[in-house]
Parts: sequence; structure tokens; C-alpha cells
Amino acid sequence: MEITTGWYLVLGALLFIIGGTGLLIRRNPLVMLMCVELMLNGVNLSFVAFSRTLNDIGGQTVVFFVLVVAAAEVVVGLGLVVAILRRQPGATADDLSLLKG
Amino acid sequence: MGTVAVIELLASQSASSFPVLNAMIIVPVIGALVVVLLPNSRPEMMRPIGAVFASIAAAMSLYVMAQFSSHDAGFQFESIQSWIPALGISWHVGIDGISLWLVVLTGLITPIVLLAVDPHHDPKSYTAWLLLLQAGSFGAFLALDLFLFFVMFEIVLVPMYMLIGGWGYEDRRYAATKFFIYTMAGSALMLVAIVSVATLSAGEQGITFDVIELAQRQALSTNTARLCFLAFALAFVIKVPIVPVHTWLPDAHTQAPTAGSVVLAAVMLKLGTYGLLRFGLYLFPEASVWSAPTLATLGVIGVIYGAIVATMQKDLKRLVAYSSVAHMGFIVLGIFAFTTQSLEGGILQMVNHGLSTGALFLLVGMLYERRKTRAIDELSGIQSAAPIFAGFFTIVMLSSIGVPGLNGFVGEFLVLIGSYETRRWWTIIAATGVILAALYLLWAYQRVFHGEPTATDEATPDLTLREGLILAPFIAGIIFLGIYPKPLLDRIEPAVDGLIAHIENHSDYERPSPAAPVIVDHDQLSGDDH
Amino acid sequence: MVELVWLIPALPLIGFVVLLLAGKLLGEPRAGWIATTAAGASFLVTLMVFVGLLGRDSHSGGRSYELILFDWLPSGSLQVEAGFLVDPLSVTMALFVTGVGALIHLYSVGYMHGDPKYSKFFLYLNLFLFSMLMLVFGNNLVVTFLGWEGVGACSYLLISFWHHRDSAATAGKKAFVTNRVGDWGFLVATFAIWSALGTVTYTEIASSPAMTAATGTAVSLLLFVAAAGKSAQLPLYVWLPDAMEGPTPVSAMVHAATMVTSGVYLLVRMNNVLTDDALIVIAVVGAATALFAALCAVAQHDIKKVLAYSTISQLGFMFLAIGSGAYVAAIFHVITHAFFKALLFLGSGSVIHGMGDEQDMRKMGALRLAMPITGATFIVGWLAIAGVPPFSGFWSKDEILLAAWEQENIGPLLWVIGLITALLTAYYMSRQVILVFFGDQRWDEDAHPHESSWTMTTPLCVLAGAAIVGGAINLPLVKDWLVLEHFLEPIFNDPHHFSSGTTTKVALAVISVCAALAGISLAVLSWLTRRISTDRLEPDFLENAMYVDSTYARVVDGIGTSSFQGAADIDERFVDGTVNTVGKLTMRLGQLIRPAQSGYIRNYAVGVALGALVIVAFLTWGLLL
Amino acid sequence: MRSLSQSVFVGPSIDWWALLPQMILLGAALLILLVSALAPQRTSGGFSTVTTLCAAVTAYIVALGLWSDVQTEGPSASIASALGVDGFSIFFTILILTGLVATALIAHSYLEREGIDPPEFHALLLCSAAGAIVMASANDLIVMFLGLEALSIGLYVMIAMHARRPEARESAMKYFVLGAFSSTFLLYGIALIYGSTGSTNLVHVRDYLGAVVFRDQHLLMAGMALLLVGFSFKVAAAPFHFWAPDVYQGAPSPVTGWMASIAKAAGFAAFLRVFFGAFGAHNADWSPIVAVLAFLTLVIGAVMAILQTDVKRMLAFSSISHAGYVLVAVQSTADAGTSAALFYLFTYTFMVLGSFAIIGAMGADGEQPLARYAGLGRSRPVLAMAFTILLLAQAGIPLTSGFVGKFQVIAAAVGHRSYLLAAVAMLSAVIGAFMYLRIVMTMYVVDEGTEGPSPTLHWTVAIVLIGTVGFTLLVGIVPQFLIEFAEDAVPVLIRG
Repeated sequence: MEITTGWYLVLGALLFIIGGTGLLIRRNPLVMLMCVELMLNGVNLSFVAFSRTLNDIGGQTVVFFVLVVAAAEVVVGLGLVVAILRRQPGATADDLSLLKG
Repeated sequence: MGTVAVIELLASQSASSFPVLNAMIIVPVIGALVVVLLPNSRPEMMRPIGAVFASIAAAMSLYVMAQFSSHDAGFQFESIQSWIPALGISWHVGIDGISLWLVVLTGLITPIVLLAVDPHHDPKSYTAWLLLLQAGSFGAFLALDLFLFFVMFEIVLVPMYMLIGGWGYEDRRYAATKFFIYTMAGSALMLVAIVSVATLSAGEQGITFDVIELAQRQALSTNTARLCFLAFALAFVIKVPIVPVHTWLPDAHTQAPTAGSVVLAAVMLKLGTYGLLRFGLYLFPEASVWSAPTLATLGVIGVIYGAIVATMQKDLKRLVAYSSVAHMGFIVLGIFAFTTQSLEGGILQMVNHGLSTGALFLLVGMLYERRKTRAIDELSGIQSAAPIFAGFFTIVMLSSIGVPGLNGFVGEFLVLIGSYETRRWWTIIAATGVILAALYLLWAYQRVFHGEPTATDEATPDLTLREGLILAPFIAGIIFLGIYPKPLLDRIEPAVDGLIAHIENHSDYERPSPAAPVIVDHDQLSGDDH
Repeated sequence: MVELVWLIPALPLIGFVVLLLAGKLLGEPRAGWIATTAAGASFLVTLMVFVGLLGRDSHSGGRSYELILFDWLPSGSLQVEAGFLVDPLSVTMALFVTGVGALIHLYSVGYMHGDPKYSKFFLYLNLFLFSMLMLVFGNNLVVTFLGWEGVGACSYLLISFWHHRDSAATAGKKAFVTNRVGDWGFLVATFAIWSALGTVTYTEIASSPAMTAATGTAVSLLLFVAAAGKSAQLPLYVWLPDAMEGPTPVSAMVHAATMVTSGVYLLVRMNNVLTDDALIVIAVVGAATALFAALCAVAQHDIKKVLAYSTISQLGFMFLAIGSGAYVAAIFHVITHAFFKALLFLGSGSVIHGMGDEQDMRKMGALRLAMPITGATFIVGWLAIAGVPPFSGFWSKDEILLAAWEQENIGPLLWVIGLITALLTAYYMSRQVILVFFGDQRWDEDAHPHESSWTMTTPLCVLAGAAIVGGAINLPLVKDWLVLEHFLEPIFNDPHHFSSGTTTKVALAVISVCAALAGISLAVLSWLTRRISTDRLEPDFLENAMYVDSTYARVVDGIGTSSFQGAADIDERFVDGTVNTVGKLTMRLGQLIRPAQSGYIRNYAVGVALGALVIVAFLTWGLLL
Repeated sequence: MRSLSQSVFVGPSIDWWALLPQMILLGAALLILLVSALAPQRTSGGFSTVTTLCAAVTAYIVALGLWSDVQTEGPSASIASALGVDGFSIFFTILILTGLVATALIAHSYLEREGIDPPEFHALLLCSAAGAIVMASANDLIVMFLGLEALSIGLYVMIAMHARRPEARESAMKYFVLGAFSSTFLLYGIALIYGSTGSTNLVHVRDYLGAVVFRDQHLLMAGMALLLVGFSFKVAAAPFHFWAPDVYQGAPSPVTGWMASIAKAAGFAAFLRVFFGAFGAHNADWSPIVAVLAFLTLVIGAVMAILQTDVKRMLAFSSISHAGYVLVAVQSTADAGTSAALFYLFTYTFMVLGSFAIIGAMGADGEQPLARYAGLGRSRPVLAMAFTILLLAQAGIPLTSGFVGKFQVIAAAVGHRSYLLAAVAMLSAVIGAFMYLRIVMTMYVVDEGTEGPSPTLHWTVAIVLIGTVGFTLLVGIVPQFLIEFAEDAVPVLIRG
């Protein structure tokens, strides 16, 4: 059967949801970081799919911007994770709950 | 220096051109600033200097009183400046028979309490706050723009809050917060109503918050007007206060420093009743007539209930506070009876209550200074130790009981005789308040002043000359107003009649036509004019 | 000369002010003399005004003169002036008020000798006299109310004059509060009259068309409530016996001669609005009070308590007269009563003074020897009140009984009650005289009674004289001798006339005299010659005034206090509680959602995700609905 | 719309003048980094602070110039209408620059005390400021997204710079994870909008929505919803507010101030630009949702605030309920609402910056127990009074800018006939007042003899306080000029 744009969109949405769920359920900061990346890529996929249907280059250029942003976020995120793990080795996201209530 | 300039202005300018009302609001503010800028090294200077500014404001209020034309029903000394044109807000102040005497009262009370009561610490901020309180109260009584009024109505909370919190008694935190939050909660919906009134009656003429303008437009549909009125009424009813939203008052009064209690009773409570008159009846005639039975009932309940609860109080200040509830109930009844007499009596009663209750709080404060207690059962036989003090207390008490010849009577009498026309049964019940008033005050008096004094009671010093001079103006007012209230009534009457006419025009209310007396021409020797 | 009326209250007022400012400096006895002078002067002015009034033509309102000082409460159609009304009624009242007042001032100069608060006493007395005269001369209800409340306040101050005594303080408060109940009636009556007639001025009320029957009766009854409060009628009488806590001159002046009669004055003043239905009520209550008080008086031991109850009883007589429409008779009795009751009180005061503040009659006896003048004058007063001709009391009381007899519906009944009361009066007064002045002495030696100073005895003598000849002002024997009746005529729209023939009148008079004599002889037999055993004659039931007062007290202390306390608790717990609960509930709401702020990243993320889900769902599929 | 078939590439015209403010800031950031890299020993805190201030002031002047241009020649757009130059963008530029100045001044003494490397901090501050400006003036969703990321990434690091303190690390991590998480939603929303309208350019989107009637607008609606989520997170509207209290509390006070004021403002700027500018045609769809969000935000912010005992956390929750007020104005979907929102944001920026200046001066972060302020009214009356005024302003007491702001918000709500929401707003203000009064009470009402704290107040902080308090009172008494400013700043989307 022929693969229409719809499939790509659904795949993007799935990636997005998987990433989101992952972020919700995982405790490891690094994994959570990856989940965010996954979500972003899900969005990227949709952008590309849309730009294909709309026959418009703009959507694909967006992807590059997003990748840059993602890269920047990873840099900061890793920095943070390192900073935290250095002081609290083996810390999970749940250990970060001094501030609450 | 600001004062000098203001004085020169006063001297040079004539009433017509010089915006004396604005000056009245501004001078105390300047005074507050001056006091704040004074060096901390001279604490004894603060109150005198503050009193100077307060007195200048008072002098201006007296000047206005002197220049006030008693035949003019409208607003006098009007001054209107564009303030926030983007929102249709203007700085519009003016004075009429309804506000005149409250303004004078505010003017006179502040310098007196400023000199009367010595804060035991931080006289600087104490003085500044009292001055700001005076300015705010002036503003609230003079404002003819809803926005301006709300600003002033709300801003006076801050100085009073600071006074209670900063100089109050043991339970001041709770009392101050309760006072602030309770009243603010009341006025919260009023702001929504204010905006709604202005927005909904904008029409082609454009949005305005000018009270006179809005009162003339009467553009709201009946139900909307009623809703808005209720929002207004809630704010004012809490301020008055009327049962059952009165419980902030006893705490505030009891915990406030003497000066706070005096100003609270003499001035701030009047903001409620004044607001009901100026913004309730004037802006929403139909709605006020519609709600009159309910509010009059609440007023009567306040009279009886306040008296009953007052009877059982163990704290002298609390007792006076509840007596306030009872007295203010009369005023509310008078306002919502819509007759010349009842309204005039109500307004007069506002002044009277200010004098008598203010004096009572001063006296209780002096007693506290002597004995460090307000508990009734810890005192007895004071009269033997301090006869002059007891004498002053007796006069004020009799005025508060409403003995004719003293000011308390004239207000209550006019309120009741006026209300009898339109609210017969309410009046008959309210009149029983005179019995209860005698009951709780005399009982308290007996327990505190009569009986065998203990050793500590014996040691209670009598009234000092200074205290006597502080009380003198109150006593003078109490007696003068009791014997010759005519000057006040003459100036109140046109405004009141105008208000009632306004109500008649905009609602189905018709004031009862008085039974015409059969005129018997008096002996010409009597030389009176009617 | 009538223009001088303003001076009459002014003089005591001046005295008051002087004493207020300089009382302590003047001290004893100057303060007393100043007050007395003020009172005396005002009596003289009253005489001048009286003469001036007589000079005027008695018809077409010529003898009604109004002096307006200033507008007191001008408000719209309500015009209340501070004004005086000089007419026969007010002048008659003023004459004996100032006269007796002056005498009692004089008496007090001696009586209050040595009291630490000597000057203050006269301060109050003058203020009282001023208020009483305002009450009498006021040209409208409100000015009268001014005086009405003023005398009430002064009576409060005077009763609790020795305020370190709790009983005195309580009595003063009780008097004021009970009077306030009456004042309520006064106020409401004023409102009703104003709303019905549009005026509160007496002359205008008198010339106004009658009110509707309902309003009229309501007004009349409200006025009677007021009168009952001031004049100690059932059921509001309870304050008067306690009022005896005050110094004796006060009892004589305030609680016998003047203030307590202002209720009578008010009703007479308003005679034109009183309706027949109301009059019956007044008559019945008056008669009942008269009998009730007389019965109570029978069993009292305190010399002043006897007189107090007798005062209540005599006031009952006056209201009986009013109820029977005989206003003149009422005023007549007011005057004669003022004379002899003041006399009796002052006499008792002299006795108490002489006995060193002993008030229990059981510890007295045979005092006529120790204090002859007091004894003699007291006996005169006794004969007068007992209704023995030709003493003043006989004439006025006789007229009242006659009026009662003629009351159309229940006349005879009222008359019988009146007669029994008269008998009892004669009895208990005789008992008192015997116990105090006759019989064997029951006081121990160290209390050596002595006659009082001249300042105290002079008033006694003067009053005794008045008590003897007082009846002369209204002798029914010859028509022209009814001076008082003719003098008061102008104030009535339809003057009351006795219809009975001479024979009836004489018969009634004879019967009443017999009753008086019967009472006296009963007393003599039981208390002097001891022929009748006295141990059954003072039942506790009567000694405790039929427990009315104590019942009141129990109710007030019981239900009254507890209900008030209940209200106070409700205010604290419920009304204020609700407010605090609102605050607490807000906090509770916060506590409720606080766990959401768990501090766990994933929970926050869930919040975001769920929120997103809901919004997306609403926007995307919600618009399908 | 550039299609693949186009052979010749023509770069869009660029109005450099319009980009100048952002570029100045970025330039300054680079300069600071450069100098600190080349001559680390000579780059004191002073240097970076001064540089930041100079940059801000220059940008300020440029912005004013642009403002006059807009007033005379009307709004314009540049770079293929990816950046708008209208009253709205310049209003926010000015606002952001003001915040920048204040934050720089507050930070100056704070960084010294807490031992944080000034150059990095200021560089990041400048970057996030530039990002905020871009966000406010972006006419293209992607540009807006980039601005948002620039702003946020800068913030992540600024928070984390206080790395010695666990609270700071935690709040940085929380903000980072959740921020990234929510920005993916935003991005997804952009994608869907792109998919349904064929462009990410707001002008195009607006025209498209205005012209086309959708047969099936699910994509569009989903996109709109996700954008709403993204922005709501940035402005900390319930239920996307959970991060705010923790992050605000953990972050260094100057950064908290920056977040509460500028990050929020930028978020709202984007919010308003997109939803008024582009989605105006569909306001019937989004207005009710915003109303619900406003309701939740108001109530939750207020009732949570009164439970707190940590001053920073109190103000965090209060800033949540303030976002609620702005949302009330937003949901009115009227120009009056927009100007009310702008006015509110402008005045709130001053209040909150002033407040956090004081909190920063009051001592070490992480913990700001209420008790620390006990007796401040005795020991430092002026400071206490300044704080009181700022707090009362946030409580909406008259004669402060806060009251005028609330008043306009209520007016906007009433104009939109949402009386209930107006009432709720006022009542939540009362609840909030209780919390502010607790602080005031603590400062003033103390038992005799208790000695209040006496923090050292650096002159830079003093300047900020004078400025913020003065402005708060000034606007409270004569608000006319600011209202006009806000009214001229309603967003307009122009094709460049």
C-alpha cells in the first residue's frame, strides 16, 4: 500500500508521545534529556511532512533551526546533569525535591 | 515650606478661585512628609508639628463651613481637574450639606487626638499616619468621582492598619489584619460595580466616573442597577458596620490605640453611612427604595442586637464598640426611611456619634493609662477617687444614652420621628433601643464608677487639666448640638431635600405628605418666624 | 409680667452653673444657701407670673401665653421650638413645684449638714428643679420630654448620691431604666401625634381636629405608659420604693411632691387627645395601683418605705381621677399631696436625722416628746393624708371618690376600691404615727433623739400650714369657691362637671370620713391600745410587696441575663466564628491543592501534559459538540 | 512564499536599524566574554556591569528613535516580515531594557557577595534579554521560538551559576527539563499551525484565517491549543505553573526577579502577538479557555501564597496570581484588554524587580524565612517602607501603580461582560492582600525590644529601589502617560 503524508504525521505524533511518556516515567536525568530530543525529532518529522505536502521549503528549513536549538539545549542540559551528579552521585530526578509545597 | 505657601494662598485667594477642598486634602499630606523629614533626634517635635498641619486643615474646613451657603442644595467649592482622561476619570471634589459636617468633624478630630494621645514609641510615623488618615478621610468625603472615592475609601485602610498594628494592644496583629481584610473584601465587589456602572452607562456621551453625571444619566436597567447597588451596599454595610458583618469592629476598636479608636469611631465608620447616602441613594434611587425594607430591618436589628451584646461585654472598650453598632443602626434606619427628618437626623447622628463615642474612647483610654486595664470587673468606685473624671464620663454617657439637651438625643429623635412616617413598626422597635442604651451604659457605669473603691481604685488619679482641655471641645460640642442644632440642620436640609426629590424622580417612591398643623398664630412677642 | 416666665427655670439653672463652677470653693453652707436662694427666687417669679396671668382675660385663650426662645429642631415640616407655655395648668404646677422645692432646699441646708458632697447635692437639686420647670413650662411635647428626661437623670444622680452603697447605685440605675420604659411610650406617642396632626405644640394639638379612634387610643395609652413610668403605676412602680435609698429631702421633693406627679401633669396637659377607652384603662390601673400600694404599705417597717408605698397609692388615686375624667380633681390632689407628703417625708427625715440614721419604726416610739415640732407637724400630715376634714387631703380625695362614683361604666366598683384604699391609708398612716411618736420607746438609750435645727423645722411648719388649709383652693361647698376648677377651666375643651346631686355628694363624703375614722380606730386598737393582736397584721406577703419586685428581679437575673449572654455568645461563636471560618476554609483549600506542589519534576510534567491534553481535547473535539 | 520551483535565490531586505537593539545587546555580550577571556584578571564585576548598562542605554535610545518612527510613519516589518517593528515590539523592548538595567544593578553587589563570575552572568543576561526582545517582536513563529529558546537557555545557566547551592541546581534542573518539555509542545503547535495554514508567518496566518473558511480545522485548533500550552507555561499559568515556585525560590534573587518580570513579560508578549495578531479571527475559540486558565491561576496563586512562610516563595505564588490578572485582561479579546495587559506587565515589572532587589539584599538565598524580616520597620524604616509600598502595590492598594493596573484589568473584563471573572479576580486580590499584609505585619509589628535586621544596602540596589518605588507611586498617582503608551502599543501585523 502507498504511504501517504498522514503516516509520517502519525509517526511524528507517536515519537512525540513516546518521548513525552518517557519523560514522565523515567527518573534518570540523561534519559529524560534524550526523551526531550525524541519529542523534538517527532516534531521535526511532522515539519518535514507538512513542508512536503505544502510543497514549501520553509518547513524543512525550520528543522535546521530546531536541530540547533536542540543541540544548545543538550549542551546546557548535560552541563547541568554533570554539575548535579558531581555533587550528588547517582542522583535521580526524584532526588531533586528539596523545594516543594 | 509648603504650609507657608498654603497659608498665603488662603489669605490671598478668595473662596471662588482658590481650590480650598484640594488644599484641605493636600495639606495633611505635606504635613506627613514634613514630619517624616524631621530629624529623629527630636521626637518631641513630631506631634506638635503634625498638629499644626492638621489644624491648618481643620481651619480650612471651618473656613468652608463659614463660607458654606445654607440655601444651596447643590455642591459648593467644586473643583474639577482632568486626572486620567484615558479612562474618563477626573479629580472632582465638592461639598454639600451631607458632607459638610463630616468634613468639619474630620478636620477637628484629628488635631485633637494628635495632641491628646501620646504614643509610647515612634511618634514620627504615628503622626504621619494620623495625618494621612485625615487626608484620606477628607478625600473620601469630598470625592465626586467614583474612582477618586474608591481610591480614598481604600487608602484610609492603610494608616488605620498601621496605627492598630504599630501602637495597638496585645491582640493587635489579629485585629489589624481582620480590619483590613474584612473591609477590603467588602469593597472588592464595589470596584467591579463601579466599573460596571461607568461602562454600562457610557452610551454616546462616553465613559465617565463623575458621580453627578452618572446620577443624572440613570442609564442602567433595573436589575443591573440593583446588582450594582448590592455590591456598593455590601462595602458600606461592612464599613458602618451593620449586623451581621460587624465583628471586625469590636476587635479593631479594642485593640486600636486610643487615637485609632477615636478616629475609627468618629470618622471612618461614617464613610459607610456617608457612602450609602452619597453613592447608594444618589446613584441607585430605585434600587435603594427596593432594598430599603431589608436594610432598615438590618439597621433596627443592629440597634437592638448591638445594645444586647454590649450589655454583656466585660471589656469597656468592647462595650463602647458595640454601642457604636447600636448607634449606627439608628443612622441606617434613618437613611432608608427617606424622609427629611430621618435623613437629617441620620446625618446629624453621624456627627453626634462621632463626638460622644469619640469622647467615650478618649475617656476609656485615659482610664487605661491610669489603670492599665479595660476589664470592667477589675475597676470599681472610681467616682470616689476621681469625681471630675466621673463627671465628664457621666455627661458623655448621658449624651450617648440620648438624654435631651445633649447631642445624642436630637439625632436619634429626628431619625425616629422621621422614620415613623414611612417605617412605623421598625421605628417602634428601634425606639426600645433607648431603654437598652440606658441599661448597658448605666450598668457599666455602676460597675466601674460606683461601689466601694479598692485600694488601687483609690489611687486612681483624677482628671488632669490637660486631659480636661482635650475633652472640653467634645463636651462643648455635645452640649451645643444638644441645645442648638439649627445651624447644622439648616445647612443639611437643602441637600437632603434635593436627594429625596432625586429619589422621587427616579423611583416610584413618594415622600409622605406631612399632616398640616392647624396654625394658631403665636403671641407676636414670641417674635419667631413661621 | 408673664414674659418673665423664662426666668423661672433660668434661676435654678444659674444656681446650677454657679455651683458647678464654684461649688467646692463655696462649700458648706454657702452652696446650700445659693441653691435655696435660686429656688426661692424662682418661686417669687412664679408668683409674679401667676399674678400676671390672673391679670389677663380668662376667655378666648387670653390666659395662654407662649414665649418662643429659639428654633430647637427645625427639620422640614417638623418645627420644634424651645418655647414656654404659660397657662393656668403650668403656672399651678410651677407654683407648688417651686414653693415646695424652695422649702425642701431650705430643709436640706440643715439635713445635709456635714456631708462630704454637700455642694454637689445642691448642684443636683437645682438641676432637678430646672428640669422639672422645663417639663412644666415646655410649650410642646419635645421640650416637656427634655424636662421629663432631665428629672429622670437628676433622680438617677440623687438616688445614687451615696453611690459607694451598692443598694443606692442599683436603685438609681433601676429608677432610670424603668423610667426609660415609660420614655419609650412618650417618644412613640410623640411620633404618632406628629404624624397624625403634624405638630407637637400643645396649643396646636389642642386646637387640632381629633385623631382617628384607633390612633387616639393608641396615643393615649402610650402617654399613659409614659406616665406610669414616671408616676410609678403598676406595673412600672418597682423603682419608687428602692428610690428611698436617696437622701430623704430627695424622697420628699423628687419622689413625693414633684417629679412623680409629672405623669399626672402630662395626661392632664394632653387631656384633649385622651379617648374614653383609654380613660377606662387608666382608671382601672390607677385604682388597682392605689389598692395594691396601700396593702403593701400596711406591712412595712421602714419609716420611708411606708411613705413610699403610700405615695404610689396616692398617685393611683390621681390616675383614678384622670380615668374618671376629673382632671381638676387630679391636679387638686397633686397639690394637696405635694403638701402633706412632702411634710411627712421631711418629718420622717427629721426623725431619721434625730435618731441617728435609724429608719426601722420598730426601734422608735414616743418620739413626740423628744422632737415636739416634728411630731406635731407629722401628725398634721397624717390627718391630712388620712382624709380627716377639714385637712386638705380630705377635700381632694373626696372629689376623686366622687368622680370615681360617677364614672359611667364601672363607677361603683372604682369607688369601692377607692374607699377601701382610703380606709387602709388611714390605717397604715395611723400605725406609722403610733409606732414612731406614741407608745413606749423602743430605742436604746445611747441613741438620744433630738429636735432638728430651724432650717429643717421651718419648712415643716410651713408645709403643715399648707397641709391644713390647702383644701381651701377648691372647696366644693359653694360653687364660686371652686377656685382651682375655674382657674384651670381654659385648658379643657369640655370641662368636666359633677352630675351628682348634693345629697349624693354629702353621702359619699360622710362615708369616706367614716372609712378614714374606721382605719384610724383600727390602728389605735391594734397598735396603741393593743386590743387587737398585731402579729397577724404584717403578713410577709405584704411586707414583701406581694413579691412583684422580687419576681421581676428573678426574671431579669435569670432569663434576662442568660438570654443576653446567649446573644453575646452567638455573636462571638457564630457571627464572628463564621468570619474566621471563611478564612480557615480558604487555608483549607490551599492545603487541599498543596500536595500537587510535590517537588517532583515528573508530577509537574504530568500537570503540563494533562493540561495540554485537556486544552487540545477541548479545542479540537470540544467544538464538535 | 518561496517554492522549490524558484531558481534564483533573492535574500530578503533587512532593516538593520530595526534589529539594532538586539544586536547591541549581543555585541555587548560578546565584548564582555571576549575581554574576560583575554584579560580575565582585569575584568572586574564593575566592567561587565558598566558594559551591560551602556549597552542597555544605547539600545534604549535606539528604541526610542524607533518609537518615534513608528509614531510618524506607522508600523513596519523587516526580514521578509519575520520581525515586526510596531508600538508593541518597541513597548516590550523598552520594558525589557528597563528590566535589564535593574537586574544588572541588582546583580552587581549580589554577584560579589555570592561569588558568582560576573562576566558570564552579564553575558547570559544580555543574551536572554536579546532573546526576549526577539520573542516580543517576532512576526514569525519560528523566530519567536528561537527568541524563546535564547531567553530560556540563558536563564537555565544563570540559575545554575549558583551551583554550590543544591536549591539552585535543583531549580535549574527543574526549569530546564520542564522548559524543554513545554517548548516541544510549543514547537509541535507551530508545526501544526504550519501544516494547517501553510506558513509560520503570523501575517500570513492572520490573512489566511481571515480569508479561508475551514471545512475541518482540527489541525489548526490543536496547534492553537499547543501554542497556548507553550505560552501558558512560560507565563506560569495554572496548571502549567508548578515549576514557578520551586524555580523562583531556588534561583538567585536577581535571576528570580528577571524571570518573574521579563521572562513573564516576554511570554505574554508572544502570547498577545500570536493570539491577538494572528488568531484574532478565532478568539471565540480560545477566549473561554484563557478565561478558565485565568480563573485557576488567580485562585491557585492566591490560596497557595497564604500558606507559605518563605518570602521568596510567597512572591513566587503571588506572581502566579498576577499572571492570572493579565490573563483576565487577555481573555477580554479587546484592545482595551491588550493595553490593560501591557500596562499591568509594565507596572508589575517594576514592583517585582524592586521586591527581589530587597530580597536579594536581605541575605543569602535558598532560605528567606519570614522571621528574617521581623522588626525591619524599626531597624531600617526607609527600606521597610519601600518594601511595604511595593507589597501594597502588588496587593492593589490605591495610589500605587498596582491599583491602576487592576482597575484596567477589571474594566477590560467588565467590558467583555465577564463579571464573574472580575469578581473572582478582586476576591483573589483580597486573599493575596492577606499574604502581603503578613510580610508588612512582620516588619512592623514586633514586641518591644526585639532588634530588627540591618542588611547592607549597596548603592546600586538603592538606585533600583528609588527607581522602582518612585515609578510605582508616580504611575499610581498620574498613570495617564503610561496608559497612553500602552494604548499606542497594541500589536499590529504588517507585511514587510
